[in-house]
Amino acid sequence: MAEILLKNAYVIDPISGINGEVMDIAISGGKIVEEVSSKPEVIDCQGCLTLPGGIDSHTHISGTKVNFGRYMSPEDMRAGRTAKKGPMHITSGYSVPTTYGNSYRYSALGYTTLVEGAVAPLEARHTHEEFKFTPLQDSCANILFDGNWGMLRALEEGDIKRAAAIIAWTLNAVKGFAIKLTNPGGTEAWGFGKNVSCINEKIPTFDLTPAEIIKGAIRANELLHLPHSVHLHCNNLGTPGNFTCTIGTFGHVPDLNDKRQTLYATHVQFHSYGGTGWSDFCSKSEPVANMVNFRPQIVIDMGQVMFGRTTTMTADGPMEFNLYRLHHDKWSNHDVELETGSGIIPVNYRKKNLVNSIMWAIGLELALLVKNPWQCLLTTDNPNGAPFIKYPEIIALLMSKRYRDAEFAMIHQDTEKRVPLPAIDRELDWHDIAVMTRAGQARALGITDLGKGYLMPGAEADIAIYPIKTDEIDPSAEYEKIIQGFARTEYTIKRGRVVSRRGDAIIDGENTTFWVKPKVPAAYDIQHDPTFMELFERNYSVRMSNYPVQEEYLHRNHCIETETDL
Amino acid sequence: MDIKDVPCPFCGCLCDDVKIQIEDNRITGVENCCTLGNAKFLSKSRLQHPIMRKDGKWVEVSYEEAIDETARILSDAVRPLLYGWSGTVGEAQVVGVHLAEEIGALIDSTTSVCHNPSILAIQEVGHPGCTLGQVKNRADLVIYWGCNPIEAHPRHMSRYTTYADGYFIDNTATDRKVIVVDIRRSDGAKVADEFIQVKPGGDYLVLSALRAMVRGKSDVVPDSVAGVKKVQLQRVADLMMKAKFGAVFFGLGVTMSRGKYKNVRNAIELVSELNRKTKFTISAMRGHFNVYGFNEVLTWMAGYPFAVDFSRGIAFYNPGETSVIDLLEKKEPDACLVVASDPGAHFPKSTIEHIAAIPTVQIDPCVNATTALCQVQIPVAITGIESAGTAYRMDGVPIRMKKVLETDFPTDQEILERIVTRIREMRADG
Amino acid sequence: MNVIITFRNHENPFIPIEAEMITPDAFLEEKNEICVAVGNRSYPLSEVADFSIVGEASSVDDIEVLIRGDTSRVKRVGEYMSGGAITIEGDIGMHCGNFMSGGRIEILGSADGWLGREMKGGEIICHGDAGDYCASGYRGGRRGMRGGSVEVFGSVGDFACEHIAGGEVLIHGNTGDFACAEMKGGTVTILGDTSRVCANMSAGTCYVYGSAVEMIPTFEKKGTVNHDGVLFHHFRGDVANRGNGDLYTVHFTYLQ
Amino acid sequence: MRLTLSSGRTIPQGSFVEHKLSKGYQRATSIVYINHLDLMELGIESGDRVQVTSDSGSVVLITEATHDIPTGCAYIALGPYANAIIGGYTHGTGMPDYKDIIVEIEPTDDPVPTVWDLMEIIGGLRYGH
Repeated sequence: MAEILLKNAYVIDPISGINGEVMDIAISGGKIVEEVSSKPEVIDCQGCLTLPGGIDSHTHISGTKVNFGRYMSPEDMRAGRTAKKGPMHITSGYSVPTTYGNSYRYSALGYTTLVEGAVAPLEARHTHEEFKFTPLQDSCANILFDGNWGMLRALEEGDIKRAAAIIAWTLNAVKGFAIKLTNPGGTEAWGFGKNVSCINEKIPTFDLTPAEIIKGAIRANELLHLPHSVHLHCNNLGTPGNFTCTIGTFGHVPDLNDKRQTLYATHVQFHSYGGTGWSDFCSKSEPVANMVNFRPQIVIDMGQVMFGRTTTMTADGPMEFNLYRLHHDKWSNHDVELETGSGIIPVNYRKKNLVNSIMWAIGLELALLVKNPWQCLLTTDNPNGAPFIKYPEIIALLMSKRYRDAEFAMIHQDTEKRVPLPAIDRELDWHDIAVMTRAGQARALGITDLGKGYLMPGAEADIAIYPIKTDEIDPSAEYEKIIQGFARTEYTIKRGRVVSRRGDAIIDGENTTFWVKPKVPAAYDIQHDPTFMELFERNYSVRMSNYPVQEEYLHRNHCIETETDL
Repeated sequence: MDIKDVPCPFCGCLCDDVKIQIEDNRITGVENCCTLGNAKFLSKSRLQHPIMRKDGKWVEVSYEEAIDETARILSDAVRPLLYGWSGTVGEAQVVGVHLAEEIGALIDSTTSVCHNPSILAIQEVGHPGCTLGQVKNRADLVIYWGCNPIEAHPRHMSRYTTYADGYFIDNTATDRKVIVVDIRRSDGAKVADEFIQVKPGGDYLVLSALRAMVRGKSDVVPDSVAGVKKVQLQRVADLMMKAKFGAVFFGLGVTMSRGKYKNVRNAIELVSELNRKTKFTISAMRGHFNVYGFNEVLTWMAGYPFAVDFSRGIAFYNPGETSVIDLLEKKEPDACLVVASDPGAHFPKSTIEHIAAIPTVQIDPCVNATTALCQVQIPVAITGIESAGTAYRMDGVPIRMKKVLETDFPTDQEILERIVTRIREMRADG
Repeated sequence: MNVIITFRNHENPFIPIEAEMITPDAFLEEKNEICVAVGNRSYPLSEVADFSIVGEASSVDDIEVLIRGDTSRVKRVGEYMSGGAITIEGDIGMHCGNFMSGGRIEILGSADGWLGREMKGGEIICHGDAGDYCASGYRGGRRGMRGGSVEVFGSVGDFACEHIAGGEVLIHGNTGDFACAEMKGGTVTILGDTSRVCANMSAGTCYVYGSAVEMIPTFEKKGTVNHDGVLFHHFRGDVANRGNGDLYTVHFTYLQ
Repeated sequence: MRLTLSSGRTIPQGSFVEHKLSKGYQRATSIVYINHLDLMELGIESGDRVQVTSDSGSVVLITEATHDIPTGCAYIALGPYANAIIGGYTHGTGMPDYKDIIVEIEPTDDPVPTVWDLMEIIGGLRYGH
């Protein structure tokens, strides 16, 4: 593999404690090294901002639900079509682009690692198929356990170790990365068209509450020593007054891991709502952010909403149905037997709409009110809050009070009475942004050991070089330059190769899929457990032997083996 | 030797519990399979060599010559059409999409003549669906509308619905009601608790009436709608609303009859409406074992499930214009590649006349009706028996098809890759 | 400015020509080379047609384009046009006047499918028949035609005015099946007969001077009204869709 | 006699789908199912041949009597015989009218063509035999 020497890079690398040093970076064999041989390819960065490759810790880019979002939306497809160009294949789509569209556009933004936020294990094979055609980013799949009958039965019996064993078997079988809970208990209730209201209500079918599922999954996760924590989409997404549910959930989270958080709560914007209905709907970002500030064991991501058309998609089937009843537009639903649900509807977030305006403010507030940027990561829950191509605008909003005020003047005028945003003066700096878009993600996902998220020797050579000279821009005033600068890298380097140059992909690429394999003692190998086998035999519509994702689907991959406490 | 849990490469049910007995690399027995799957597993006839038409006669040729000729035909074409795809796996379909993109072709699948209207409807109103196991475990009301599972998907009722054991169903015989809606009293209708006989082309009107009734607006509905008495409609609407979990399955009787996708749209909107009262899902009875897989592959690669025109360098989609029947009826294609399907047996006469009139190549293991219409046929391994790969069940669950027999025949994927390579070589040579 | 474009007979007359660049707007910019696509090849317009330009124009409304020859397979003429005029002497291919926002298109022959799809303004007059999806929306569409007017002197195919949300359409002849399906606004007048008209409509107004066969059974009868000196049955619906549209028809039949 | 004809899948048609040139497939796809009463009115018996003609074409088929289809209707397995009378117009949807085709039916003594015959009529060339 070719060697590259980056000269005069202005580096911000929070994990390594580097905050704005001009330095050279040597790359060989796909990794950052101390030095290269005599004739590397030299790239003169000319003092441009150089960061570790971007990592999206919660996005929807591959799999059954995402593809159905494309399938049902020809109007979205025609909104973003590009022709074949060099090694770039054609792309279609705006809010749910084709796999190549996702890959090229993320690469142009400097992103090199993506976590698909919600994968039903029964359909994981599909996600892996699409990963192959998302060639410019490494990928991981969060696996849904919110309605997993095997796990729920074990938790009901109070057998955490058995629950952990079932999780371990499933993650290994479907080549998944982490435990995802989406509206725990709610997706099971949705099997008969119901939902759960909050964390202390009993769910149908199993003698459990959502709180018990969350706590059980957290303990199982730590027994398995998984790299990432439990990744939670709280109950009650999108409903006025849900902040109490969110805070209540956070209150249940123990601090069990000294390397990372114990709970990752995703798209918290959608879970920080006050009011008793839509008429008195308001922001409760302050109490939620305060809770996070007091509990270092929690990391959240924003789930920022940006104005315009997009497509919402989540495993939270009942929530999507409620959204459908509000919008009366197209609605898709896809329940997955014994596991989870999902729903999709298109939405248009409008500045003239008060609720949408408040949602927009809440996401920003969370990022500005959570004191420690390592605890609040930048996402839109792509494409739920907005397509990821809006990230540069979000960065600019966080760095510029003036930009926020200019935008605030455009939105629904009553917003001011419902949100604290206008009173928040904080402006994030370059280092904060580097944390919130890569370093924080790497640490939260537990993949720094794999060389992700930093730029010191030993790290994967995943690097983004932006046409930004930090000493020449006043972010507070020149927010347009922030947007332009982050919208298109000069170079995106993936595993030691320049994959994208000024917005165009220049090679085909070959991604790596990261997956976990907890080392489970024989007594906890559930594969041959008669009760577990019977569950499959009687209730699934596929044979147990056809369920695991075969090696053929992995292509290039990295298996993370973990020692367990079983 | 026995091989267990083999997925069946016949219909969209993709039953994955088939047991195959093999002796001397031949299938000698099949268990758990239906008549249709059995016939496929036990089939022995196939084309042994590539064949090409020369001077009005069929002659055997080498793979190399056949691939050369195919590459030449496709390179020269101004409006090439790549059609079929439902009888092969995703790994081959991907190569097909890349080929279409590279040569600026039209690409379409058998979807065009089966559930194309379902997709158009879903694109207007979405799709409240679920996996088949969800129906098996929960549904206390199953409605087959314009489809006949006994003849087209013989194990659908025993694996997923009427006769399947379900977690929440104590007694399948008494706790699960079945309604059949059709223009004729099919075999399925004979085992149903309620049969609704609709006049041909009347499905849309009946669905509208049911939607109004579910909304509590029975008063506007006339005494009889498309041959169905209002009292029966009211009884059925009540059954639907009282169900704990209702599952509608629909087939070609809905998609192919007058109004096409509007029929499906109305059925989906009925189901969406019912979700305000109880739990309801709706699912298309997809035909070929991997017809849904092609829709998935083309969607993640080009953004649309079928009928894509790459001729302008971007993906353009408009069924009715870029779909196979319309293209052939208007005599647009000047070359055609048929993969893993048999338009000769399934397309209207006027359209296959055009296939016969232009240079057409078929990639298929067997001699079929399309054979007569081509210039070249390239035999391949039988997908799901002699070659492995991914297929998507009618509910979107992906299943890996198995290779249970050894063969010297190349796979669809290999042949397609060789064609792509050959086209690139020809272009490089000018 | 007068532009005359005469399409020559093509070697393979069945392969459509996509000519979205033929709009008055395109001729306003001198440097613009007009290209067309024939299948997967692209050519300058001169490759498939003779054309002459006489006079000058200071605004798009000064430009008149006359199109002659065999144009029945020429697609997307007048797409996105914002002003001026196009006259087509013969038949025209699909998607004529897509997304048009102003100006006038007159077709002396017949039009193929998707005439005036998603149009926002301007005027289309078709002296012959129009194909399927006249004045309609696009796949997955929520809103079809939003403004302007379409007049067809002959008959139209199926799915006419599907998803229509605004503007006016006048059809002198008959329509095919499912005219005005999913109608959300605008006014459609059908002087001939129609079938399953206004299915699933939510708003808008439709007049049928002939007979509405296979009436959708979920419209509320509101009595009779006089309009334009003719006695119409007034229906409100589509009740199945919580609709509140108005359908007026002189005759109607149900499929009982 | 004027009937409304629909085509669709049947078990025999599906079983022979890998053997399109076999007698079994020909048999399975060339039967037109008609109500007993309509057959009586035609003055023929189940198994007799009829010429079936639509706007798009004409073909000879073998009748089979049934009670499962209402009078005025007819049913045929999908396949090359049905295709001979199905038109290529799709109403702009991509889907031709495989159902609800208006056909004229009259008794005939003409033979039922083979699948190869049907393909050769439209310019094809049979393979083998």
